[in-house]
Amino acid sequence: MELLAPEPVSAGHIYAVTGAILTALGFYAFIVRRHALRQLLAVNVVGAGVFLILGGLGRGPDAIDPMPQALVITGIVVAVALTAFGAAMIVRLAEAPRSPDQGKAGKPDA
Amino acid sequence: MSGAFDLILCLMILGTAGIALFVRDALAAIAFFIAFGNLMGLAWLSLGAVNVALAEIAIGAGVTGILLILARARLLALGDPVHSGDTPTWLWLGAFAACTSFAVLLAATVLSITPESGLDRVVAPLMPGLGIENRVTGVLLAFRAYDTLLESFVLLGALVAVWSLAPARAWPGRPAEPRMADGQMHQVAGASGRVLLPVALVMAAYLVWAGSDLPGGAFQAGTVLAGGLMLAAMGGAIGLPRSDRPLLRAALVLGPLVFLAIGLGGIAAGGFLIYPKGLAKALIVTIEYTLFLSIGVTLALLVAGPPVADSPVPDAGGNG
Amino acid sequence: MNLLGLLVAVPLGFMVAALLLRGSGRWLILAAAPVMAGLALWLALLPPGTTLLVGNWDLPLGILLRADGVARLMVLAGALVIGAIGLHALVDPPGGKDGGAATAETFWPLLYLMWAGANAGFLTTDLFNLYVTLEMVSLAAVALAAMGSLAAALRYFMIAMLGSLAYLLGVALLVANYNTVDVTLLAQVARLDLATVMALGLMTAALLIKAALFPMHGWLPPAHAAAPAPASALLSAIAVKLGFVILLRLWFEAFPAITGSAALHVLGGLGAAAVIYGSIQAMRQDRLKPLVAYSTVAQVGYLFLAFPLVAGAVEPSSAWAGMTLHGVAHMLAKAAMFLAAGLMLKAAAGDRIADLGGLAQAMPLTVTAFGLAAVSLMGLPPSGGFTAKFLLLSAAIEQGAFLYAGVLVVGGLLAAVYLFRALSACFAPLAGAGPDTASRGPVTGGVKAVAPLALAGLAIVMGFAGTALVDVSAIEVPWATPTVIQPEVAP
Amino acid sequence: MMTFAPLLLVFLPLVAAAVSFALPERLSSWRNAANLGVAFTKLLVVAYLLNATEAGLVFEWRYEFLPDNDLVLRLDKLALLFVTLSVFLWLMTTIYAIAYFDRGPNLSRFFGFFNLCVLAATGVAMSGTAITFFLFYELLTLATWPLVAHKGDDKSLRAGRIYLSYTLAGSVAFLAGILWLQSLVGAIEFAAPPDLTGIPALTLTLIFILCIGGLGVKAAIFPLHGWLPEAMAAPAPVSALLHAVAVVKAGAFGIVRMIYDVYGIGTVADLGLGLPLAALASVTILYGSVRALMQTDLKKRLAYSTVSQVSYIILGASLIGPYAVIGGLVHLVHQGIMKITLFMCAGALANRMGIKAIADLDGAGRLMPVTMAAFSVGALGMIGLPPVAGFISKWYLGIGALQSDAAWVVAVLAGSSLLNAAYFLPLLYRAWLLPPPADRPAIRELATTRDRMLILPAAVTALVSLGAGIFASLPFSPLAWVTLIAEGGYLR
Amino acid sequence: MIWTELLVLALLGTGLGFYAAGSLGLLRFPDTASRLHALTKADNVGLGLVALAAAIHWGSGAVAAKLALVWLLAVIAAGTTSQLLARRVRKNEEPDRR
Repeated sequence: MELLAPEPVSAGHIYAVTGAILTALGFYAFIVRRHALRQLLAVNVVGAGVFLILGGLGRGPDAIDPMPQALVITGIVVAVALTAFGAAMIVRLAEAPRSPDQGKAGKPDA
Repeated sequence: MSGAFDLILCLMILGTAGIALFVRDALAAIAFFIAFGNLMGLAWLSLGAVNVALAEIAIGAGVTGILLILARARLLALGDPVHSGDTPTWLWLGAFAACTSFAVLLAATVLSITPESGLDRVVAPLMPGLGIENRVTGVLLAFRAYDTLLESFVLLGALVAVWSLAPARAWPGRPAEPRMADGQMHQVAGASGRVLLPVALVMAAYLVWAGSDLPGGAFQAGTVLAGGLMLAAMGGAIGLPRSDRPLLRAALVLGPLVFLAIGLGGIAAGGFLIYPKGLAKALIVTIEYTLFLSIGVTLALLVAGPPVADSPVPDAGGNG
Repeated sequence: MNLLGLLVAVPLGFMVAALLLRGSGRWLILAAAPVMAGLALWLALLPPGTTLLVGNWDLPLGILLRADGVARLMVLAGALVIGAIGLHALVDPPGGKDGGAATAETFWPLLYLMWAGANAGFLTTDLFNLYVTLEMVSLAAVALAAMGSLAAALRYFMIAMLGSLAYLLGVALLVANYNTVDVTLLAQVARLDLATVMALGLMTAALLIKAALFPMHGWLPPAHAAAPAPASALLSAIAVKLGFVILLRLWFEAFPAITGSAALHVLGGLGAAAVIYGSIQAMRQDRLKPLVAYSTVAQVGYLFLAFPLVAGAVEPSSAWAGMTLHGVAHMLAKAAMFLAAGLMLKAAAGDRIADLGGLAQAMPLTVTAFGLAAVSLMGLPPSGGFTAKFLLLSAAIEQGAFLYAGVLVVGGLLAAVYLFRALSACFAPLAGAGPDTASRGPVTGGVKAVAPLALAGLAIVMGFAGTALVDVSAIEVPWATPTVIQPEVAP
Repeated sequence: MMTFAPLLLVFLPLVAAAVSFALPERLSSWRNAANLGVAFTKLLVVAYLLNATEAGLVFEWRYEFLPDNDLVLRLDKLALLFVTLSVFLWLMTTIYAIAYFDRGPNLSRFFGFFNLCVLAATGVAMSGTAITFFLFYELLTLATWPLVAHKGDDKSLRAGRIYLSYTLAGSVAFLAGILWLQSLVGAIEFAAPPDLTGIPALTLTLIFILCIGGLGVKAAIFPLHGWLPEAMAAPAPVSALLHAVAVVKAGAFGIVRMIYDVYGIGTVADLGLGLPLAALASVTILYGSVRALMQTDLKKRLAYSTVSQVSYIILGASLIGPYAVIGGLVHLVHQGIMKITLFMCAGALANRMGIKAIADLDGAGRLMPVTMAAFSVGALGMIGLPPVAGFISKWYLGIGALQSDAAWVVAVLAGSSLLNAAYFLPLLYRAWLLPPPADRPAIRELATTRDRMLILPAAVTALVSLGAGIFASLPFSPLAWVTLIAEGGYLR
Repeated sequence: MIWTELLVLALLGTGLGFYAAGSLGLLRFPDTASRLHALTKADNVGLGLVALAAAIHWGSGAVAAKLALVWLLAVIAAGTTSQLLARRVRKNEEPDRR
């Protein structure tokens, strides 16, 4: 693995800044891309950016902090769990818009 | 040179992310998102976080990617073309300005912090007491096992949440079969699924075992298992279970339950989630193995989605 | 040895049991409600200063659970509220109209998940652990909201997820900056720098979304209004409170030196605006559940209106107690009100306020529950809401904050306007003598009214237990127990 | 008994309320028995307390419901005056209400809230701290609302809405005033008036205005009286007990407490607040009378008469002289007894003969002589004719005014009495001297038990108001008791 | 030592060459079938060569075995997916031909 992990001068900063940009990029896409599935994707990019900041800033001169790594793994799992739920909701919504309030507010009761 | 490598990698990450976020076609977006996830994995490797790299590639890119692809396919089948509606120009501009300033501010903030592995010093001396080498596993399953315990329940809860979306008639039922419609394709996929499932199982078991000392762990392994299960299901090598099968329920809760039980057992040893002296490694490995099984099954079912009403399966030979 | 962990572990155990028992898992609440109430009561009576280092791992790394006043009160109120909602859901199952069996079954694991998450969140001092608990609660909350309106739930989901990530970003900055995310440790090392300000800003914004403070409240009314009654009750009683409690930890414990008075007044001003805006929106609703949902927007405002008052006090103050008690009183009263509203709407001809006619005769107990809950929400005595508002108003007047005092007063009046509107509609005769309304017989002694009545009754009884509650709320108030966190002073 | 006597007085109506709520309509006789039993028990308790208090005992119950804010129920002589009044009238009204409603709908609810109102009124009377007072004062508001809206028709619901908007706004002002004062001097105990020295006069004046304004809503001081005539949409027993006694008196009683037990007459005099209040009360007296004169509906006329009469109490309190105080306080009792007589009679007339408008009163005296006799006693008392109790109040007020060098008040009293006569005497004239319209069926006034129960309370209160005037000099008469109170502390 | 290094370098170079050819084919070939043809064959060989290079570089039996497993899995995955893709393509094109 040493092959790919050279001595970085401040590799941590490079990745952390990348993470920062990713986060902002994701937020931006979230705002302008209105389809729910694309928003879900955008949220995942934001998540990746946040994780990268966490990892990048935990990268010391000789080692990477295990604590942020653990936090990121936890974060990734939480993110995938929520993404799965979100995707399922999006599909279900397309199948059958289940919303009693719309039915009753708009027209007289069906 | 290494700096250049990092820089190029970061640019590629940003590039793929940009395409994934802004390209019109949804499928292309998802494809680039998966590429983005794999590059993120490389970034984690480059940072020296092999555990995270595994998790990112397996979960962040793999499972999330499949989730998005499946969701898109189902949306298309339902007549939703997955086009983003037009957003007004002022929104684009306003959001652009806001997000640019946010990016600058955040980058400045990030640069104001010196990267350091501050807690490594704290973790290192505690590791011998656990009897395992992988510090990340140490943090996940000992020092912050509480987080991980709760997280395993989040995963389980997500599946419950997905199930809660099942239509009235579909409960308790099976998720929609991700099976190939074409009979021959079915065979091809099934063949590979049959081959890959045991391989995946072995690999996953190895990942858990290695996770004590080398990179790996329950979550990464669980993903591999989930991948094997999904492939097998796509090929029809295994059927998707009804959501109320007792065995399935048992498999789902096994890991979290064992984790919880060991945590509560710790009360006898002095407090919640305390591992008795000398038993730490054994308990951690127990937790990891059970957790990996449950995570694998949970992830596979998360991807499969909520149960659907039993309708005639779109049959390959139906329109001969 | 102490058993703080049980408050989280036991509901998780019940969640597992509910999943294993499948359809019959609903009966578990019969055991869960008393067990959790007992545990919560035990927590409330613990000697001050009770903490638990999970797994005995020391602080910068480990996670500290702490039974301070806020945690005690919130856990206790949560246990009573969730237990009552659960028992209520036995007689008024959430799967009613078209959710069907899936809803009826999955409601239970989600309830326990939210219970565990809320308890874990109230007890922990670790900001990352709080992230996980926040996700537990949000996940359950969105799923519960989806039982009503999927569209509203999806909106809630997206905004909540973005909020979570903003919070996590804040945590990331803090962990990099201080190498710790424990609130008690941060309190010692906090310094004013870019990272801290940025982190605090991000986390605050995220938590304001979760707590649905105006103008970040947009997701709340549709989601809360559409969900089935037990789900709405859980959402408004529990889900919005966790964000608020985390903000308390951040603003008053970790970074009291950094949150300047201007920032506090921004929060206070938003709170005041929320009170007014939420009330006016509630007044404008034609339908009952949106009215109740907007009332939550208004009531959340009071919690934040208290921020500058708390900071303006020099010692454990009536403002602190008022704020905490307001949270508790709102939990009880709003849960009761949603449960009662659910029953009323099932009996009424339609979901409009005008359709409620005749209910005071048909279901007097339920309408009484609604009325008692309304009394507490309006801040009329004797009730928990009154006690809280009394304390807040005293603090505001003592500090000469007449603007906030005015909002407190006007907010109560506005609440009276919209709540009495709904209540007096129940006293009106049957709207139209249609065949469906005529068939509605009196449902006087329904067991269904027990849970809302009990919760509303608790909200009223709270008004008589003020002293005890104020004492509990003052346990380990950040500035009351400096010895816990400050280094020893040389003699 | 020493500490629990006040609690018992609160607890008893609570029992009656709980029983009333719990029993279904078909067990109405059980409910009636319970209500009457509790009301009678309470009267016995009060009789005991009167004796004990006269002997110098002070009953007090204390509970710290918030830090530094005690819930205090204290039975001093002033409290007992109000308690006795409300307990006695409660018994009368309960009898009356049972007969009045007979078997109407939703009576469980009605009697439940009715008892809660009495609980609140008793609590208001016994409150030993400002916060306790506020607590019961608000409870009174809340418990009255379902009674006002009882019928559930548009008019009642509207009346309920108006009632709430006035009273809730008032209590908020009152609460703000109390809290402001508390933030300056700490918890306010009536038994130990706070030390107000050193507080700027402007602040004190503002607080006074807030508190009196808040209390004035319930006391129906002009221009805060608008809810009272509207609330006449409520059933007659509600109008009788609540509008004659509980609600308006709670406001007036609160004003007395503010002047004498919070600010103290010295401070009120120093701040120069007595005179404006007296002037306002006088305006209300005259305004109410004029408006009463303009009404064609019997209950509305009585309502405006209440507006006018309650301000006598405030007038007496604000004049700050021994006789004026006695006049004001004794009017608290006298007006209650007389006005309840009038309302019960009006209700009986409406109930038996459908008489609501004044024009329909022709010949009512021939058909319902007992009712009209009681009505006449009440009306004459209101005008202030001896020997009915009303005379005593006005007499003392007049003397008090002269004592306080406020001779103009005598003119107000005289003018008001003339107006009272102008709006009451025509009623008596119509009832007694004009023949009934030909189409009115003849009824036998006391035919059934229910009919007798309907008339009995009014007859009793009419006799009591006569007695209170004739035997004013005997011990335990309202006047004697009020004199005791005045001597005990208000005549410094 | 130098010989092994050289060997590794040569294998890597050839492997990359195959990759390049495969990618070029993917971009340039006209239809799906030929693209698949280029991609699967060239990439599988390319991956095999690179894996071999890596195995020689580390010179450990365990590593070599793992790399062989990786290569095998990649070949199975590529084979399966290209099969599936090709069938899907043919199925989609069938109606046109008839």
